[in-house]
Amino acid sequence: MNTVNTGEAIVFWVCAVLSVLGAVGLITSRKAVHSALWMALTMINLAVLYIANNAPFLGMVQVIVYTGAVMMLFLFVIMVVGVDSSDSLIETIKGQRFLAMVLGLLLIVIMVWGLGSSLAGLPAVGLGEANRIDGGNVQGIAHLIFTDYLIVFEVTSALLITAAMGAMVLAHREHWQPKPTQAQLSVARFKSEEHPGNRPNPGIYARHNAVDTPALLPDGTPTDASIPGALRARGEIAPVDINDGRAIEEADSL
Amino acid sequence: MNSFPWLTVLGLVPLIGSVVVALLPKSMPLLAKQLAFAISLVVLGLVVVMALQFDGQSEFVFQFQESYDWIPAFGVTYSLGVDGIALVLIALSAVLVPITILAGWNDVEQPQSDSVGSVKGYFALILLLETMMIGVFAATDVFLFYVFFEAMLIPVYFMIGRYGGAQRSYAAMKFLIYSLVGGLFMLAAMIGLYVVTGTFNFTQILLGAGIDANTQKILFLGFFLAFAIKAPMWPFHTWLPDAAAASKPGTAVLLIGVLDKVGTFGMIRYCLPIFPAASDFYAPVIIALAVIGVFYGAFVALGQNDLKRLFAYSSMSHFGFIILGIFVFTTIGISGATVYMIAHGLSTAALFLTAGYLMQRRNGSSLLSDYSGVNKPAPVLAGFFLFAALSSLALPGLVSFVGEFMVLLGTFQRYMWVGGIATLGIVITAAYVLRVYQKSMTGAVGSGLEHIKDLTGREISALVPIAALTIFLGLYPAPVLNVINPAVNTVMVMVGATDPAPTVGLISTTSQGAQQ
Amino acid sequence: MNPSNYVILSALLFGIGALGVLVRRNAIVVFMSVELMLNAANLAFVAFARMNGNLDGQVVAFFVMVVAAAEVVVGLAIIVQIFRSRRSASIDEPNLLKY
Amino acid sequence: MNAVATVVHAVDVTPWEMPTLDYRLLAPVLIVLGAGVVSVLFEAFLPRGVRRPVQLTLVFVTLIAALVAVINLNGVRETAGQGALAIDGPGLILQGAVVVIAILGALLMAERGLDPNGDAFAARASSLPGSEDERQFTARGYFQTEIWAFFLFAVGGMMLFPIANDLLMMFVALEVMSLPLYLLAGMARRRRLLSQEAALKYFVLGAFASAFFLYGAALLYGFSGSISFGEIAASLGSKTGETALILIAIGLVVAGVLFKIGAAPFHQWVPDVYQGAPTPVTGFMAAAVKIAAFGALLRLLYVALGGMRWDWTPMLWVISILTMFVGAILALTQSDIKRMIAYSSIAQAGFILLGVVAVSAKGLEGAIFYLIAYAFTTIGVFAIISMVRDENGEATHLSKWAGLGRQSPVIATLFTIFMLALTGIPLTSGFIGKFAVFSAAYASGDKWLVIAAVVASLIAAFFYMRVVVLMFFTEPNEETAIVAIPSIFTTIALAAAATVTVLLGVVPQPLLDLIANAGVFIR
Amino acid sequence: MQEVMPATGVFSLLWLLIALPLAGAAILLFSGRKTNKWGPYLGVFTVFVDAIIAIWMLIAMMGNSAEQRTFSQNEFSWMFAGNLKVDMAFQLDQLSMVFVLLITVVGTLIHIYSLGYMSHDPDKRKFFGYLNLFVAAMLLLVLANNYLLLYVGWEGVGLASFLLISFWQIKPTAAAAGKKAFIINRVGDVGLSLAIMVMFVTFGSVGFDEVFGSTSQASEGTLTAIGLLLLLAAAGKSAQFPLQAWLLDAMEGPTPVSALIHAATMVTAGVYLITRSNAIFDAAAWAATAVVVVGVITMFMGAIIGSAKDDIKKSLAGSTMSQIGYMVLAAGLGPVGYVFAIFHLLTHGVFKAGLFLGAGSVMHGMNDNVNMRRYGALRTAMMVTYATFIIGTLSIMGIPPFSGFWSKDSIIHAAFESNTLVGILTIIAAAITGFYMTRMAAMTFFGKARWEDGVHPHESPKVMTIPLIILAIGSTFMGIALLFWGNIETWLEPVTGFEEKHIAIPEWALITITLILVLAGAAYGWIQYARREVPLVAPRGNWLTRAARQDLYGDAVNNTLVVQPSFWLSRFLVWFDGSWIDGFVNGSAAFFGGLSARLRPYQSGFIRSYALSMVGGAVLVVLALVLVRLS
Repeated sequence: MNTVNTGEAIVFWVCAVLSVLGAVGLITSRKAVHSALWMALTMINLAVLYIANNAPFLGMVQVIVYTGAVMMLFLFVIMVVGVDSSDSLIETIKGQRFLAMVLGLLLIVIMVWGLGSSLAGLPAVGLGEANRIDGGNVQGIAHLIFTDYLIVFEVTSALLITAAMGAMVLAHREHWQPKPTQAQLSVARFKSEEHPGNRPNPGIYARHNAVDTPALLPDGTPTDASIPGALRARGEIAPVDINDGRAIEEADSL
Repeated sequence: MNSFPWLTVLGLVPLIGSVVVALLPKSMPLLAKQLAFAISLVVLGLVVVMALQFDGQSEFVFQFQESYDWIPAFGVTYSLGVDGIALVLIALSAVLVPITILAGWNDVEQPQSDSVGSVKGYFALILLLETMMIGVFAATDVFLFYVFFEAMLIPVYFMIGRYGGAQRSYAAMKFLIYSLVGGLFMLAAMIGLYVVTGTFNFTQILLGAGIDANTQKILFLGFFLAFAIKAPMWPFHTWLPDAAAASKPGTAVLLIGVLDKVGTFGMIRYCLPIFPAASDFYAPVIIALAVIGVFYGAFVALGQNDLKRLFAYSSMSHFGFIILGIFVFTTIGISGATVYMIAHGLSTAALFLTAGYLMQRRNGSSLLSDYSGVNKPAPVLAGFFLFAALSSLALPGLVSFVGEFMVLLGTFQRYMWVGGIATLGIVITAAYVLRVYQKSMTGAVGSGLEHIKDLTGREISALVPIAALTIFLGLYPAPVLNVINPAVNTVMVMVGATDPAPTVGLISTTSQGAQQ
Repeated sequence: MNPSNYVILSALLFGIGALGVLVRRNAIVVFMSVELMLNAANLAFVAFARMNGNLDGQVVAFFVMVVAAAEVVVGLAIIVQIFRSRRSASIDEPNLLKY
Repeated sequence: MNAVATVVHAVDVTPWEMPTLDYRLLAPVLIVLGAGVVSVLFEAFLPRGVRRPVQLTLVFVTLIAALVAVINLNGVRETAGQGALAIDGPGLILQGAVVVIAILGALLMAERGLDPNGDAFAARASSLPGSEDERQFTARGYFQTEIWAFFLFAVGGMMLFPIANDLLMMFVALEVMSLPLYLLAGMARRRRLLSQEAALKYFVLGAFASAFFLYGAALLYGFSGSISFGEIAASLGSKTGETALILIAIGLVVAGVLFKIGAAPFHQWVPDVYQGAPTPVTGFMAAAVKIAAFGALLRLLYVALGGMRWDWTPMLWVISILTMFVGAILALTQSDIKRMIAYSSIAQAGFILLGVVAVSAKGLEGAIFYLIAYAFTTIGVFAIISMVRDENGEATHLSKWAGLGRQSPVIATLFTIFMLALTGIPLTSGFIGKFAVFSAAYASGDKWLVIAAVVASLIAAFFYMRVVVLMFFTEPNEETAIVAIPSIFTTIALAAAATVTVLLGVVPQPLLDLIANAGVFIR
Repeated sequence: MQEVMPATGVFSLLWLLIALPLAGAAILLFSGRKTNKWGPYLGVFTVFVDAIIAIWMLIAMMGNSAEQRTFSQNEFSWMFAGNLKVDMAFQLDQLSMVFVLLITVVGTLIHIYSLGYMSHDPDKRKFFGYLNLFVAAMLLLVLANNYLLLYVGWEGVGLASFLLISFWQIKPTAAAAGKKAFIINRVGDVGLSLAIMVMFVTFGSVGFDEVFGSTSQASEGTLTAIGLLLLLAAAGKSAQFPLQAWLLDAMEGPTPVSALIHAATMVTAGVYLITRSNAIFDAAAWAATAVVVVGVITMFMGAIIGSAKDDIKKSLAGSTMSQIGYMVLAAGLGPVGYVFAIFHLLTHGVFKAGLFLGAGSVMHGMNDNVNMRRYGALRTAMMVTYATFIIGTLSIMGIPPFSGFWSKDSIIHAAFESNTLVGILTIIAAAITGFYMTRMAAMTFFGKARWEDGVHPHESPKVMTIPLIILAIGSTFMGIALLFWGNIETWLEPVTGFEEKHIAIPEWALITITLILVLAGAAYGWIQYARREVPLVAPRGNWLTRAARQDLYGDAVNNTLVVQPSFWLSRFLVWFDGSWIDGFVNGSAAFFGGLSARLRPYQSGFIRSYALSMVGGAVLVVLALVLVRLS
């Protein structure tokens, strides 16, 4: 198993191209969610490559843990943050992109050149023997984990505990008072001074349907109630010409 | 030898005193002063008792030796001991501290003083500084010396920065950074010395195999730079005028009178014996710089309008003489340089203290143009001022003359032309010193000065010991020469230099005999 | 072909990942780029395990996945926290600490 | 080792040899990590009101127990955990130092007498800054007691980092150390936006650096066929060829660790994170992470890569000089004291690197001494920074320190002592530390590096002394902050830091002896 | 060779000679106002006791044989290091003896005179303190047994001179004059210092005995160097060309000071120095010639200045310069002249003191006005002053039998003996002396009264006139006494050597020619200033007169060549120090500060740019490793 047969070569080239494609897609997509999907592509291809490299266990773990769990977590967070938000690809930091390209490519060139030039000399022993000893790849890995790497294994638990608790501390919103029930909320709503019903949607009867354009009440007067509070606070309310409404009516009547 | 740890006790007394003074409540400034003064007198007494036991004829170079391991990992010992040169410099410190305290009795509370520190703080710092000064002169371990050399900066830094004049922060910072420049390069050189010799103990370094000439040349520079900045030698001097101008007179006295001597002391104690080959190699350059310093300082002093700056530049000129005397490698030169150190300490003290008295009487102004005709309302002040000026210009009969003449003679002995040129410096010295006296003390009484008070008893009593010592040692310098000459001879042997013999050898046999 | 090509591929992925960190502004994408770099390292470990004929590389890769998972959790928690207080996932936005 | 052994005698599936675990050797780390788990359980099951005292008790008991366990190992020189950990003299000293610093750090973190609202941490880290939630939590006196679990895990990671004897252990220890710190950095009670920003920066850049470390580790593994330091060293000695591979590997691995010590050009996170993180965390982090990371760097370079010293010393010269100067020069113009100290810590890292590049027993000793001296001083510095406050919390702007010497002479004097130590003035620990590393570097022939360090110290002196100028040479004004009276916690920490700073300057020999007796790293 | 005797008997009081006035000075200067009342008398007393001891010593000395008149007293080792060994040791020999007498006796008289002259001065006590200090220093100067100790006295008298010139320091001119005197003297001191250094380097000692004992072994070049340096020193102290400029300004001091210091004693120290160093000058012909040249030049300069000044004291000062020129040139003549230099020094000391005190007496009566154009016809108003002044005038003119005649004639004679040209010049100068002294006497005592309003000339009190009378007696008879009765040549010969030469011109002819020329000068002066009306405002005069009024541009030369360049240099260096040296220092601080400010923006706060620099760092690290391996 120290050489690469043709079948593996074909697999390698296909998966290598796809994984690089995925990687490039990851860093060039405007939308984070697309990046995540490209990432998933790369990971699945890496899983295939692991299996091709006599690491079936890792290949599976890659698919299950990484592609399955971790990427889901990513996607989940992307959803939280806003699935639609897309990244402007225009660089704002002066010189960042140019230098990033120069240094990034330099790093790639050095590594690819350096590794390419020196790897040829390394022996390729193959894992046939190693996988056989304990009766299989999974057993072999298990053997190592529970003997040589036992300490690491144990210590990793600290890491996981930290992670779990960290996520909780940062993301879990505790409440300082019991959450109000539906009924309480409903009562509160009607007790408040505010209009209990839906607020007018933006753009209703208005000239534009942009959120900053006040809705027009049936009588044709604009109402700020349709404008999101943040915009109101910032005073970003589009000016409305009262006549606009009439103009629309006129237009409609045509 | 005497087993009593004289030097440790000598250092501890002011240290403890400093702590005690610092811990006094702020509301008792008078007690702080009295206590500080008493402690400094105790130290002076101890020094006198110790000096009387010093054996000028002893075959031991260092006396009152103490040595304990301190940091064996670095070969560092706590070793103290004094030779004649160190002894007189310790004595100088011990004399000047009580004088400074007495003279600066009310300096901190001056209404025109914009210092931010407390009264007790100032006197505690002075005592702390005294510990450091004694330590730096008494250390016979290079590392220990360095420790005191650097630690000394801190009290002075605070004395300038907390109690100084308008420019005090700038001056304190400049002083500190300048000193650190030298100190850190010295640290590097000291490390090199340690790597080469494997020890820090001064005697062991000398006893060990010599350092090869090329290494010497590098290490020497580190040490010398530190000492040249401290001394200060041209062109490393610009911290001094600022520091002096921003300091209280007492601070300036201790700074220039004693502290800067550490530089020249270090040259004699460390540069010459440890790096003889390098000293020889660099001597021409150093001598050139020293001579430049003599004239440069004098001429700049001639053009100064600020009294304290003027005295600072004059000190720089004097330090030029001292360094000159050291690096001509003649017994007379080095002895002279040592005497000059004492003399300069006294004359600087006299100058700064009288100038300080003067300035107090006019809202702290240090501008020469603000003064004229002081002799009329305050003849005693003017008289002491004149005395200080004469001491500064090395009037024969005063101790500064002994030092200056010996330095010049020692120089002339080795380098006739250098000696000749340097001698011209005495004219310029006279010119700037008398210019100050003439402008400030004579002529019509300046406005605002008509009703100034003459010196009080306290002020006079601070000056009288200086004047008495100046005259006494000028006429009878034997007490000093007796103790320093053996040390100087040792240095000469270590440098491997011999005095040039007279060209006409008639008298030389008897003189040789006298030298032994 | 030689197994070392896997390593070359990993180097390429590593570099692309690094580049991604440098050019992308969405914190999540940046973080994914870091994950890509870790994956590249894993690939290298796996390939080297094969070349060296021992399973240590694979074990390391396994542990890296565990660590990466923990890191992802913490990282995303921090990103979410930042997002909540700033309503933005841009990595350039938190820029109060500078100079 | 084991892998090879199995290859030899097992053709058929054989039962595993059970790993032997010497619990005595593992005790210090296990105690701390175990306590971390217990701490989590406390969080889960104890009522809110008693959590803080219980956690504090747990933390201090644990740390003292860990310290005892470390001392108990005095003189041990062997590997543990199937070679994953190296329990040797330097490792134990560094562990001990981490524990002691952790005690001081815990004291600072436990302080709640300074801020009228509580400790330095957000009442609820998840509440939005400026929200009603936050106000309510604060008003109700909530404490985020989870910090103690994080803290213990971080300490455990720090204790593992310098004794990790293979690349995987080192990587995992790095993460165990870092993840809790990322979290702690983002949990400040005041200026929460800054704190969260610090956490994000620390985290993203830390992960980025970990990736570099990991990739370099992969290459090292590829080269030597093992991740154990001993075998890497052996293969570096025996194998030739593959130069580019090994050089890139060294470069990436070292870059990863240099990030943690804050060496230029991997330093830029330092000022931002130090400034943004809660001050007790900054103090703990600045002191302990430096010890741990330098320990790891030293072990990595001396044990695994010692055979390549002629390759990597020139690189470290460059890094060291760059670090010293970048730190010192940039600190000159800082106006925020935390930020200034952060830059100073960069410069200090440069000085410690001098001991590293010496590649000698003296260098090792010097670096360790410096680390310990520096750690105590730094803890002291941050203790004082946390005490100087105005109505908005800590008054970190330097202008608010003007005239502090008049208002609180004792605190100002202590701070001055720390500044003098950082400057390297004799009779403080900093001087002995500088002397130790400089002389080691000089003895190894790096004269010019020493000269460069001297120049950098000089520049550094300028900004350290500027604080003294501000405190003592200027009159207080209405801007001047006040020094809050701390509880016993901070007082103990501050007193210990000051005492050690002076003591190590005056009688450094015991510690020097201890370090010298510890010998060198086990191979 | 002289035998050095231990100082026993009265000579054991040698130290007391110096200590007594020194103690007086110390008491007077340090005791404060308490001694105001009796202080001046103490000052007089110490000098008076000194004078008595000196006379006693003279008598004792005369009892010894000529070879046994050198007494030495070693007090203690003063300066010693290496092969330097200088003792605090005194030596009294014949040369010193005459000086001690001159100093103490004339000193006593002037002290007594000062009691009257300074009676109304508030700082009288200080004045006597300074005078005592001066006497002590001057005695130290002449009693030292080595050059270094002599140097102490040398500067000591300079100090006293400085203090006394600027005694009325409230006047800026007085203060400036004092400073000027000190600084110019310092230039001379450089000469003395260097001379001592050369001696030490050459002979290994600075003692008189050792140096003079080994001159024969030193090269002539060395000796010439020493001689020229000593000459520089002498020129400074004795106001010889080119360091003459201070003496005229020194007249700002009170008149007794001018009499004692700037006429009788201190200014003649240069002559003492040269005479004392005869062994060196004898072996260094070039140096001796230079001495003569300097003497001649100054002799004429002084005479010319003296002829043009209207200020009575300045005119007398010019005359002093001129007369010291005589002495210096005589000393430069070698063994033929040393004795006469000292002889003239002694007579001059007496008559010039008398003249100055007389001038002081006149000023005392004229409300301190010194302008002779405002005098006239004072002979009736102040008879004693008039008479003594005229005696002094005749003496200085060299009219027989007054003492000046004998000493001056001896010098003229000696000059002819060694060089005819010098001889002729001395006679011409004698003629000019005749002119200016007559002019002075005529303007002061003869002609019409040109007094200012409110001036009522009157004779001075007894305390002032008695010293005048004593000095006048001295001026009259001292020459004869010293020459014929005291036998000054043989007296001094053991110290200075003496040789008599014979010249072509017979002595009587020389005397006659000299007298005729002197009288011609006197006659011209009489006609000009006694017969004709003296204008109240000086006429413009010819170029020489104008130059002489400007002290022959001595100050101008000094200012142009030395003072102004120094001033410019000083200003340049102040600028240089601030802008360049300090500029460099502050500049480097600013450099790092600026660098810091410029680097700060790179800490941009953006995570991505930090990451960028980390990538850069990684690349740097890897490249550094590769480069090291490649190199």
